[in-house]
Amino acid sequence: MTTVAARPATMAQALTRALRDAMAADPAVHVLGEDVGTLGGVFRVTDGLAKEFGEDRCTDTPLAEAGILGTAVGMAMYGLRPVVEMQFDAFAYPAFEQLVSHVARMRNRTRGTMPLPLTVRIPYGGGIGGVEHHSDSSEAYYLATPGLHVVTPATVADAYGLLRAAVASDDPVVFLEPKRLYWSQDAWNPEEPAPVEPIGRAVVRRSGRSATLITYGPSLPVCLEAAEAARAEGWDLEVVDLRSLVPFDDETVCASVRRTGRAVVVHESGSFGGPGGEIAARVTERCFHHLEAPVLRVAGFDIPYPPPMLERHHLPGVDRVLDAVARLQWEAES
Amino acid sequence: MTTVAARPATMAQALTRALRDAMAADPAVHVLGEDVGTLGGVFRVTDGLAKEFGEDRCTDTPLAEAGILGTAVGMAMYGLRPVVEMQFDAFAYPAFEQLVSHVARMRNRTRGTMPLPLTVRIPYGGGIGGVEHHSDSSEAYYLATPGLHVVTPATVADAYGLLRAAVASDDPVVFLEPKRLYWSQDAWNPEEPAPVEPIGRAVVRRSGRSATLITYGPSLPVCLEAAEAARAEGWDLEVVDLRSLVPFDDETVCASVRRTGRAVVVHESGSFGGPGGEIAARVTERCFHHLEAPVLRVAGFDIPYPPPMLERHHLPGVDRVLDAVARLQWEAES
Amino acid sequence: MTVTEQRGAYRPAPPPAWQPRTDPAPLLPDAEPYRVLGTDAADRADPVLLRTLHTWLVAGRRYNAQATALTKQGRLAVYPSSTGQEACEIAAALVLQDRDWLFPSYRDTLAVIARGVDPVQALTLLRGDWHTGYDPYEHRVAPLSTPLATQLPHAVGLAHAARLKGDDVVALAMVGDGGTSEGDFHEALNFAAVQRAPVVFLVQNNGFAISVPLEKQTAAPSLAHKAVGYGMPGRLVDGNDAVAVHEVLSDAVRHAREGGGPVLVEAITYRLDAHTNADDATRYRGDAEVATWRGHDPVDLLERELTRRGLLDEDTVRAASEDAEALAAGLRARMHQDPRPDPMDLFAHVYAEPTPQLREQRERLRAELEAEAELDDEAEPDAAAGAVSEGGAR
Amino acid sequence: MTVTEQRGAYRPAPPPAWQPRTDPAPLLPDAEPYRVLGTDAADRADPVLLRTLHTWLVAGRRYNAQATALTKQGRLAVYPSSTGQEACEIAAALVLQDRDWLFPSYRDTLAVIARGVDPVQALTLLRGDWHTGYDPYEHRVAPLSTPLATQLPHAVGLAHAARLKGDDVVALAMVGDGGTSEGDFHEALNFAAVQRAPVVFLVQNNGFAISVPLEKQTAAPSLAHKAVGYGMPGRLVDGNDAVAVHEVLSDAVRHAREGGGPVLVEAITYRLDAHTNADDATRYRGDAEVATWRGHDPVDLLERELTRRGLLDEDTVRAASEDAEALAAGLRARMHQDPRPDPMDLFAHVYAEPTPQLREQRERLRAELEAEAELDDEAEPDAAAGAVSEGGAR
Ligand SMILES: Cc1ncc(C[n+]2csc(CCOP(=O)(O)OP(=O)(O)O)c2C)c(N)n1
Ligand SMILES: Cc1ncc(C[n+]2csc(CCOP(=O)(O)OP(=O)(O)O)c2C)c(N)n1
Ligand SMILES: [Mg+2]
Ligand SMILES: [Mg+2]
Repeated sequence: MTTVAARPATMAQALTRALRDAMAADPAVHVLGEDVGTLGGVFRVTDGLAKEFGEDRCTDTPLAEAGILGTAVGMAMYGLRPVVEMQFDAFAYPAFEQLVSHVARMRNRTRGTMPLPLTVRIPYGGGIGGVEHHSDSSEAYYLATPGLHVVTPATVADAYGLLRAAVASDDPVVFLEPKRLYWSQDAWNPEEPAPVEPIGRAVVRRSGRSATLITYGPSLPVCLEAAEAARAEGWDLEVVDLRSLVPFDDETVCASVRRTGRAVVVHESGSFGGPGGEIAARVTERCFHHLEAPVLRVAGFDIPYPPPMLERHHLPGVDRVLDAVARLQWEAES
Repeated sequence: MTTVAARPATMAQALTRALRDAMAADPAVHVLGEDVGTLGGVFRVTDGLAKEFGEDRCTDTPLAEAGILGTAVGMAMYGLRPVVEMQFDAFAYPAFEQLVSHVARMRNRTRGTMPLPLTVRIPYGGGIGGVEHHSDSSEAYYLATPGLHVVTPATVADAYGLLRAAVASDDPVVFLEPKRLYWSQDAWNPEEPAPVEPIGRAVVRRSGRSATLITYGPSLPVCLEAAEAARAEGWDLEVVDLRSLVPFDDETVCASVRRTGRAVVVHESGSFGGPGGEIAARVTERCFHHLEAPVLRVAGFDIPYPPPMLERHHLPGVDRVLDAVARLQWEAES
Repeated sequence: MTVTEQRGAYRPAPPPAWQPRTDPAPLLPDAEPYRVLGTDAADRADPVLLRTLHTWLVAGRRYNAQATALTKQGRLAVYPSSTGQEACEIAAALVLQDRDWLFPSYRDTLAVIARGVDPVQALTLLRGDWHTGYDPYEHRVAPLSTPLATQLPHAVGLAHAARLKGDDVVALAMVGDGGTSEGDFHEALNFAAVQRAPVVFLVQNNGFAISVPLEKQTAAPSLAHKAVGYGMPGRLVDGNDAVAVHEVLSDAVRHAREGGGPVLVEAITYRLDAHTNADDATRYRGDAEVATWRGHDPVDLLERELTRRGLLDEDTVRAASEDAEALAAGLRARMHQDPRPDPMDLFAHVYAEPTPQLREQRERLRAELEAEAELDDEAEPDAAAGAVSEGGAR
Repeated sequence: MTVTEQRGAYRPAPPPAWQPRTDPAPLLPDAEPYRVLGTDAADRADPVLLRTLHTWLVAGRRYNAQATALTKQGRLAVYPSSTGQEACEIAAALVLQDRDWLFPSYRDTLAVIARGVDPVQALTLLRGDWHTGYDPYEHRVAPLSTPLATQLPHAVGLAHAARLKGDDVVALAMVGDGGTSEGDFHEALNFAAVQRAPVVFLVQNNGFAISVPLEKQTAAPSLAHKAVGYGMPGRLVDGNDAVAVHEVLSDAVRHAREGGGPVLVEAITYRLDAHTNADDATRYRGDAEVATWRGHDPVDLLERELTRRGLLDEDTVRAASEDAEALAAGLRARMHQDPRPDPMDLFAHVYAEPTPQLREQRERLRAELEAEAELDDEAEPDAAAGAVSEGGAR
């Protein structure tokens, strides 16, 4: 990890840089997980950290996710700031009890005397041809768990900024990394990384007047592409990138929807019981009289994640987004 | 378990009877879990089963929930119909990986050749003065998991009927038992138990014209009480008991909302990312132009479940339901 | 490693990876639980230690009785008694230094109290006014853990972190026989051994997990035999022999402190009361079994030894009993005061800063409480004062 | 149990609950992995077995090479090779009766094939046209398990169920050294021992879990030493010695079949290839180590023995090689055909009956596919025919 000048960087590189800078800035930051040391992680996000900071700071653990997270809880109790890597989304499930019953609750259980400043990094979502159990969108589980922050970057700069913010947070953060954006590139100067913004603010990635696409993580590029394509149909779409699912930025989202009067939530996670229901419901509660049409959802199907050769049929693409936009009762307009 | 004549019965008794009848009807039905044998379960739902059917049919297992559910998966693979008891909601979390990665997916993974007819009984929710980790409303996790059926009874008769249906189902069913209704009573004749209806139908528990309360499980009595109280305010509330969260009965729910034009979803689970968001969103999608007001939600706070002495402040009660009803923009009416 | 006899032209190399990584023999427990009381070794027991243990055991027994009584008076939501297990509870607390950490399971309030935590705070969870009643950092006691075995990896992580920081800290983690079946037990012991974390795992094998007897929990020769599978020593001790438990745990703590890595200790004991006040133990065990164990009561065992050694004069007995009564009386008196947990606290500690969503919900509750208070004020002035404090606004 | 000397008036009863539940000694593994090839015992090995193993090992080696080549040609999404582990893979399949069950881990397609499953079906998961490619009931092979160790409790439940039904069925479950660290490993072994379920647990200790070497995975003397902690026998075997693995597994299967309960077998082996085609093994291990293990290659070991015994004439070599080439050629040919999984199948097996919600979603996909097909038809007639079948409507 030597310094590089401004040039295209991948999200994976920005994440590595964020971990490196966090470890350099604070000796309490420790990285642990399966294959994070010598190998640098199966996605190479922890590449070079063991070499630079030693194996005590970036540690290959035994293969046991509850043990990893439980150990991290104990480390946080003693004042460290552990960053746990779960190798894939579905392999975070063995640690579910530790996450829900301890990580999310320790501060509350102890009246604030025992906060747990720890970050759980989880590569999530599909689109990379992974075999079963390697492509789950598991965010619904985390956002239904009070006590956790849940964030997910969609750009290279946010990957850096949000991960720094997560590690700096005094509360546990589930940090969801969209697998299929690991290799997405952006001009980014690692020497001038984006300022670390506090967690909890959405951002308007594209302004528009016709309708709002509300999205996050892996679906942001899809929405931006859809917004471009929609111009041909005469729709000027606004795109909001949530960045943080918990806390939720009602202000930014509702301001946009009040302006446009129409909204579609887009995510890869399944529809039923997924984040889209929550988002649609809360937007509707707050913006009911501004809405020309119900808030629609474009999401993965309510099925187990498909095998690689069929995943393109599952993932919400530009066409489905445009199709939903078309169903936003435009006739009311004319 | 000897036969009794028509008289008040508790929900716990109806559940016991359902298990007994299912075991008598089908030798493939096996009950397993912690303390389900000799003790009859901490809520006594399996009382007498080990005695009547032997310890091989109703088995005390070692204390390990993933092991229990994983073993049940293997038993189901070999043609048995296991019924697993998780002792409390939060103690189902250690089995989360088995549930999500195997139970919910085995049929799909194997193109239908290896279905898993198993039932996971989970006592859930609060209101009984339980200490931490004993009162979670964990339904949000299950309904976001394709491949599972999720049902929950609110009446004594349904406890019997739905549990029989769950055990008879060729798909895995998460059967959520509202703890605080275990001792609720109803006139019920165990000799003429309700016919076993297929899973997936909601039922209108009370007809009304002003607005619809959509609820399930532990919150049904609250809604019925609220509906009574609402008469004083001049509101005639309809109450829909979902009974099954997956599959969801859009037909019954939307028919009611289209009739009344207003709806409130009531549940004890947290609001953010809870079932209410899904329900509100799908009702809004389907009934937008019938709605006089946004669908509102009355739910538990988005906090870890409180200690016994504070739980009354957390649980949605009659007042909060009435308050939400009052916010349904009645001025539009006049 | 022996080498197979050379024969013929070809001889496979031994699998290169294979070397026994540790000598298993010293890791295996003795065939019988270690005992001191009633053996020759008892003569060597330090009289000061004997007396300290005795005072604590008597107090612990009284505490268990008092806490159970408080459930009948509706002053505790539930109480899982450690009557019969006092030797383990007390020894676990006494072998630790101030800087060490205790990781108790839900049954271990007595150990928590013996470590110095105020009994009322230790019982907060079971009284129901909050979850953890004490600041874990004050006496270095982790929250009582209700989800079984989940506290064990925490102990490992904490001990590991302390070692990384160069601090001389040992963690002692308590778990029941039932808890050893959980995956978290396995993962914690494995992590501890791999990292040579200074942790002592104390399994109180009290014969039951609620109603499930040990033989349905495990087929192992002993729970201590699990240790060799992680590469740590396993020790077996008579858990009703306070001196033996104290000695074995002290040795284990020393071993861990000196960098020898973790130790697994199985203490054979018995829960004389039901699982909790809500449990009916007659459903799963007979009086005869309980009677046998009453004949091996930890308090009796110790008193007989003190008597034999002439260390139990009337004054000592009276002093111990008075201490115990004072503890019970203080507890009774304080537990009969109504706690007034502040409902606004529900929102105070979910996050360092409440989310906008929680702020909204908090204000809704505040409004409700104010409306309630007004109604109460109308009914009986002053009664509801203080129900709404500013505590929740933090 | 020895009894402490009587001394003085008081003698505590031994803790009544305590009796060693099993004699631990016979459960402990030998100090060295069991080996046959190159030892005196090799002389007694059945020539028919030797030849069968040889044919399979040669085929297995060729299969691994072919499957790896298929990843380079984009015909497999990923392939975790078992090159170097063929002795374990083959023996695991061959020791079972038809009615028995195999529970493979994700790396064990070779064992699955040796059990009789069509290689193309065994590779479906890794090719990516569906998850499990075979009907588990046809050859009594559970789906390849990707979440590590989660298949172990399934094996226990199945074996237990078979025993309850009075069927003479043994389950053999495979897991890696890394997988032994998971809680599910622990829970499965414990359940099996408590229920005396006829299960053989085969741990292929190939030295690594992806990049993590064994010494970071466990501090145990051996993984086989874990067995005593559950009360089952632990056996250690040279996993590259096909005859030894076959013998140890056969014994274990017999033990389980005869009601003796489960057995844990640790086979010491080595993964000669990288973790998968996507892995770069040079990041975590040196050439020298790999070279040492190449000197202990399972195919070579067996061939040397066959040669020594004069069982490896030119015809045998040619026949084995031809069989292997035929397997590879068949696989290659069939894998070069494009599979055409039906998108409508996404909805066919989520439930026995699709929910109303899934029916809606299915119809939406059907409409999309029909629109797509129309577009394709316009572009190039006939090309997209069959893309939408009625399969999904089931
Ligand atoms: C993960 C989990 N599963 C189930 C329970 C419910 N439960 C509470 S105590 C108990 C028995 C515990 O037995 P043991 O570990 O032997 O401890 P003891 O009660 O004997 O002290 C059970 C099953 C729990 N608290 N946590
Ligand atoms: C529960 C779970 N955690 C993590 C992974 C990711 N993963 C796949 S293979 C592997 C290493 C497995 O090592 P081992 O058990 O020794 O088997 P081997 O690969 O050597 O055959 C890991 C960590 C997984 N598949 N499942
Ligand atoms: Mg116990
Ligand atoms: Mg391995």
